[in-house]
Amino acid sequence: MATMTMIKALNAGLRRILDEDDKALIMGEDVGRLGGVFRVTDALQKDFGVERVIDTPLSESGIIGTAIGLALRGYRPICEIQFDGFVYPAFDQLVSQLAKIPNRSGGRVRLPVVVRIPYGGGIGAIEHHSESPEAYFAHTAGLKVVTCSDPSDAYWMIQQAAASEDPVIFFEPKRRYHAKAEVDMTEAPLGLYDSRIARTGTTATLISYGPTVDVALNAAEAAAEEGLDLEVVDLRSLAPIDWEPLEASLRKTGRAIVVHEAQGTLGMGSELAARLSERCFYSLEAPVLRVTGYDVPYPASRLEEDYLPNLDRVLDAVDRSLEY
Amino acid sequence: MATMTMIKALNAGLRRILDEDDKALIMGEDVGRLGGVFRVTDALQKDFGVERVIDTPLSESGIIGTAIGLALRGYRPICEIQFDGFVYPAFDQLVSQLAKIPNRSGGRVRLPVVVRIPYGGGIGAIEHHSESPEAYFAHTAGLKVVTCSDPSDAYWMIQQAAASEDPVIFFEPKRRYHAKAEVDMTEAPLGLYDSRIARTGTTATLISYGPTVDVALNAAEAAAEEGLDLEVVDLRSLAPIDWEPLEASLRKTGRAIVVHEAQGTLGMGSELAARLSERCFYSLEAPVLRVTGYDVPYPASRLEEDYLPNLDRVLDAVDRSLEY
Amino acid sequence: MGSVDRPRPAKKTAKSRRKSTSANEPEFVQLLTPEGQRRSHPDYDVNFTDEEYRGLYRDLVITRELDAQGTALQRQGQLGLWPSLLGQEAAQIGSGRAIKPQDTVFPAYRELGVQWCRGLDIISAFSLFRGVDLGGRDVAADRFQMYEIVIASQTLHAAGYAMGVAKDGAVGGDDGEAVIVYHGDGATAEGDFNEALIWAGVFNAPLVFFCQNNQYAISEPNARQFRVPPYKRAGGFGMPGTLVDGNDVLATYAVTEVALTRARTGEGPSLIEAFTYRMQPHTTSDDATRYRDEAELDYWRAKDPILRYRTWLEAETLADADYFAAIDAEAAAEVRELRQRVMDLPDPDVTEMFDAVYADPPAPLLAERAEAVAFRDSLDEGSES
Amino acid sequence: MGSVDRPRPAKKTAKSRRKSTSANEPEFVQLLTPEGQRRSHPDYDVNFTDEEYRGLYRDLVITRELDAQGTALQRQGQLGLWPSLLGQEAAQIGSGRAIKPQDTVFPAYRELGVQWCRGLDIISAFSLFRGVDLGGRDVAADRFQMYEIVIASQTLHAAGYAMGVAKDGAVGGDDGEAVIVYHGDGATAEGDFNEALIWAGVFNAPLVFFCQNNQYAISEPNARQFRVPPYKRAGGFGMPGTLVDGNDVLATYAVTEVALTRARTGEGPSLIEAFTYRMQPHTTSDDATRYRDEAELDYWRAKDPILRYRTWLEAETLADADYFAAIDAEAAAEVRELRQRVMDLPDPDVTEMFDAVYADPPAPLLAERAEAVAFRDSLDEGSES
Ligand SMILES: Cc1ncc(C[n+]2csc(CCOP(=O)(O)OP(=O)(O)O)c2C)c(N)n1
Ligand SMILES: Cc1ncc(C[n+]2csc(CCOP(=O)(O)OP(=O)(O)O)c2C)c(N)n1
Ligand SMILES: [Mg+2]
Ligand SMILES: [Mg+2]
Repeated sequence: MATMTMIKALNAGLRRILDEDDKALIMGEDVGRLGGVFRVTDALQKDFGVERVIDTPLSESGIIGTAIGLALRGYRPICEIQFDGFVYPAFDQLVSQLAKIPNRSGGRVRLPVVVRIPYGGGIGAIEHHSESPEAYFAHTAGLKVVTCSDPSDAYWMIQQAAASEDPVIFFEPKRRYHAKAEVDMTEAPLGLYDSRIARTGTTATLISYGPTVDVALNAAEAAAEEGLDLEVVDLRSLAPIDWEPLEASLRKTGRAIVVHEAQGTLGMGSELAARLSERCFYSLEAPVLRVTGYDVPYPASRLEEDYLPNLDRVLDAVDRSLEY
Repeated sequence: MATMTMIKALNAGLRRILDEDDKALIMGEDVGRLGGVFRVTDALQKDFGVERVIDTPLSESGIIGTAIGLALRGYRPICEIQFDGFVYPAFDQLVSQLAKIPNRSGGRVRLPVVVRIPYGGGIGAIEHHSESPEAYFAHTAGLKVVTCSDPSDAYWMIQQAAASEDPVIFFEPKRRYHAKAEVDMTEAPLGLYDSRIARTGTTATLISYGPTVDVALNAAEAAAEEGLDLEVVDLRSLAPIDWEPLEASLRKTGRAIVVHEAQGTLGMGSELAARLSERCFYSLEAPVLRVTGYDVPYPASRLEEDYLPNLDRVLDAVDRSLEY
Repeated sequence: MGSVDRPRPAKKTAKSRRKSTSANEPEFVQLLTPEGQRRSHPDYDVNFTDEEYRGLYRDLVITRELDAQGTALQRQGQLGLWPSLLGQEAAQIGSGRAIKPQDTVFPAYRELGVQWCRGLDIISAFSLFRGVDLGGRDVAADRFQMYEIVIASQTLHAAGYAMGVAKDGAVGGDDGEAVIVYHGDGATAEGDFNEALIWAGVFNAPLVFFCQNNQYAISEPNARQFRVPPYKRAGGFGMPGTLVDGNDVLATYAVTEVALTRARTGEGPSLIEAFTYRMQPHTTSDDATRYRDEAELDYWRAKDPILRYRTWLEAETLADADYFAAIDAEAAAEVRELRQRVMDLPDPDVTEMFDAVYADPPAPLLAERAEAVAFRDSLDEGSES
Repeated sequence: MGSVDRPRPAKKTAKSRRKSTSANEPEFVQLLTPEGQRRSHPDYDVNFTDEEYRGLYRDLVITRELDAQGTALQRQGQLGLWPSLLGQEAAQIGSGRAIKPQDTVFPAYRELGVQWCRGLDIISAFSLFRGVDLGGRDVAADRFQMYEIVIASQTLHAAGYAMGVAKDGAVGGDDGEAVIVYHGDGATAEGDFNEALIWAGVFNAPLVFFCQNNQYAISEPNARQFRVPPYKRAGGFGMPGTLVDGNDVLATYAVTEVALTRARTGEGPSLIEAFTYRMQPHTTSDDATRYRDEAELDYWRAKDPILRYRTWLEAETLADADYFAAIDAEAAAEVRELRQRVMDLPDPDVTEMFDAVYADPPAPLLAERAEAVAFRDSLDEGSES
């Protein structure tokens, strides 16, 4: 067991990937000498050289497009997109190429490419640095989409993503980058696509992922003081979604509240609510509620506290759910 | 009243826009001499000149990016993206710029840009020519997203979209391009963001838009023979969604089935199901069901009939709904 | 709007506004005139055996016939679409024959001739445009990637692949590997193409950009895509750019050979612009009469790549009437076989849309697959009963 | 990896691999050496009144001080971030002063000096980086667009805007309108930038691309963004490209003036590469010690744009100690006022995140707004009780 931040955990995970697989590459803007703007790739270029840890041109479509070419050549690139808001220039290469080439090939080609994206708000950043674009990718057939909420998952999931033969979009909640926790470095606790019951409870189920798992856990703790026993599920995988444990939780509690930062309309919460409402129709005592970012562009940083789901908004939704 | 195809209706609508507003421009690949690959802009360059109907470089990011610049200069560009699958290179300009600049400006800048996108499958096309990317845009705050299902809506909605001060993504169901119907050219029957009850009924509500409204209507007709009285709602506007009539319909029928071509996961159906399940919780006799494309890349054309929602799949869902 | 100089000696277009670029336009590299005369060039030459000279003719003719069959099959409803290469045979065969077995090709969607030169089964082009699959093949073994529909996106894949070749240490000698990517004139306006130039330049990738400038992107002429021709862009990205007569199979061979050698020996990327003409509409769906006239077609008919090559072969007595007849017969046989194979292509099973998406398909997708199969089966039952 | 030639006479980097490009690198345009000596240039000169010469000094100094205050305010927690222009003052003031009132500017995010030259209130830069708004201003009246964070995307907006200027018939004489877009060296690797070159070329847009090559894109040096410098790329897109000493306020003025005149008279687009150096880290969040050393900073300190200009003013006795003192005092006053205004900037109300998204806000959004307001109010009540 070691205690570390998510950044250190990711760095350790990447180091292990580079160590164990000669074909693994890291590429992105400023990932080399600078170690990435968040230092996730700190010292990796020094230790593995410029051929394995590649400072790329300022060209996101190029990063994904050449990563595809490198994968066609047998490499296993792990790309960094510097911030969530800068993934869009690469969108075509992501959705028309990375997601579709394996299928286009009839399964003869596999593209084991990982795309790391620091995402989400809460760090007081300027425009384009606090986006939550996960739904765009979860809607895209051919991609897998995962996100970690703590250092242990960060350490293990990045390695599992790198081992995947399918392309994986790997979302890192940047406002959790510096939070420390214990990491058991001997064995992965879960599979890459498994959800995790972060807290068991019986009154209602909070479903979240990435940056807001912590918000949900805090809300559950606050609710406990009021005698409410909330279950918290950390999705971890957004595509595919690990439906069975979710359905089981809902059948137990009869109530669910989804919490995420992204815009509500067509955010992950809509798929969760739609499917769970279908699958657990007779078990639901209240509709699946959503506590999400509003349907506006991410606001100026001095407004982000009003934008982001917080403990009060979650508890308010729990109350509303219980009123049914 | 005039009877015409959707292509002619769009052409007539665009012609009227160019006639009535000097600042309106048409721009896109092959929209000039060729009249667009679908002839929607047929003869417009001849009649309005190369300064108003602009054949652009093969550069989608450029089309949207320069349209933004032209709008900043006071023009009102109507851009054509040649096929659904070619909108992705423009994604950054669409979601980070077109959608966000007005808000960034504090409301001081408006970008009255229309982006026309022929979309959907069913025409036996090759890869990238049958996509249904509407959910990407409906998830993007700052955009409005609409789609027509018949010539009358095509004629009027394109004009309403061009009159909007907000950017509008205008989806045209290409497999309905050649279907003829009557168009009342004197007055718009509905507002741009209004849904339309395409058929009234009491047993269950079919919700659809664009290319599959016709599928839903056919299914309703077939069901009628079995004594089922289905209501069909044509959404018309995907962002914003016209919730009230939908909720009213569900309160009446207690059952809803959403039909669309796009992938199911995080498709429009998920938002519809999520929100309607929440708003009509006590009225629903069955969960909101979805009949959609599968969660795979759009397949080779010889498989598209298996991929697309069809009458049988819709009726099957109606049966399932009624079994609750 | 500016017009772009076309390297036509006869019918030069109005003076362009390119004041900034050098006043003396280099002529394109040409080793065989439209009249079938050999010309020499200070930097480029070819040295084939008689057999090889004849072989080029065979490639040109068979490619043309196979392509014509694509058009015919589409008209007969056997294909959904066909993008003809008619007129571009020399560009494809010349470059295609310069490619060595160890090299890797990234095509666009019109590269039937290049595929033929690689000695590959060309049926994949037809299964793609018939709509029975998406064009998948064993690209690793073929060293010829899948056809790419999204304009210019393959140029970045090629740049990445070529970076990988360099990383593998597979460049540096005559047996080094090179990569060649095919794209159109229209493609040069896309961001991806320009980013590919950047990456290839910065990483000194062993990559040849082969631009078939057939003068149109669907209906749009060159002047809508650039102000100066693509080969000139190369210099600004740090690589040589060469303009070649794309209807001259010898010249396209010669320049491609030099560029590939440069790549394989570690000297880095380069760009070739093969100036040619698309004699057919963009695809079978296109109506080219809307944007170009018979006079222009006539002008280009006179520059036909096969005619001039045959004239020269005859003049040099490298081939005789018997040889030509034999090639025609061989082409006819190829075409017959192709026709049959295309019509015999089985329709795909519904499961095929699910089975290749992921190496590790998730449970919800397997459930959808089961649903689709059950649904198909229920319809089959329905139709049987 | 290839290194890109830096136009440094003293310390030229290792021979690059740019065999394909002309062997004689043009020197950059320089009218004032780092030592403060005037030089003449065959094509470029300036002709200012004494007052105007002094004015440039005032601009340089005040811009530097306002910028330094940005850094200071960030350190004091008053701003979230600050991207300093230290070292780039001459590039911005020289070009900024060449812009006429009728022209329109598209900045990136570091163009405080250009904004200053336009006579605009620079508070919007500070409200943006304080996070109280997203940088909105009355851009139509200002003819200075909003700061743009997404690298290179503004180059396409500028191209479109300039197309509109041409469409309006607002070019063609000395009173014509021109457009200038600012971007960095890193931006030249983005697809959007290259597409903007295409569009500006094809549509002969009255546009000047002004590249401040400060030699870094965050940590990455020029060699990671291109194989040959940006000004050389211009030719391949059909426009002139000029390399200028970006630390020389007179030279940047002169070349920008020529390029803008070209644009406003209808001769079309051009590109200027101002070779300069970013003396501070990329932003206050950056740690530049990770990727560059003191020796490099020292080398560039000796090329300081203000120092050389002051030396020359003194030598020409265009300004004396009193003048310099007066400017320092004025700068100090500007800074004091700025500090106060920044700290007085009110925090936005929750409604501001909803009210500007649409001209015609849809009902569901108004409902969300009401919810957010009610929620805020309930918290206020809670905290009051
Ligand atoms: C990104 C993208 N945009 C638009 C299209 C539609 N389209 C298909 S081919 C074509 C023209 C291509 O021209 P060029 O690159 O010159 O190649 P050619 O067809 O002439 O060989 C266009 C616009 C596409 N396939 N991809
Ligand atoms: C599309 C995009 N990708 C990445 C970033 C992150 N980023 C911000 S500034 C910067 C470097 C820009 O370098 P350059 O263009 O040279 O401008 P400079 O900051 O040096 O003035 C990067 C990578 C961004 N803002 N936009
Ligand atoms: Mg072409
Ligand atoms: Mg820079």
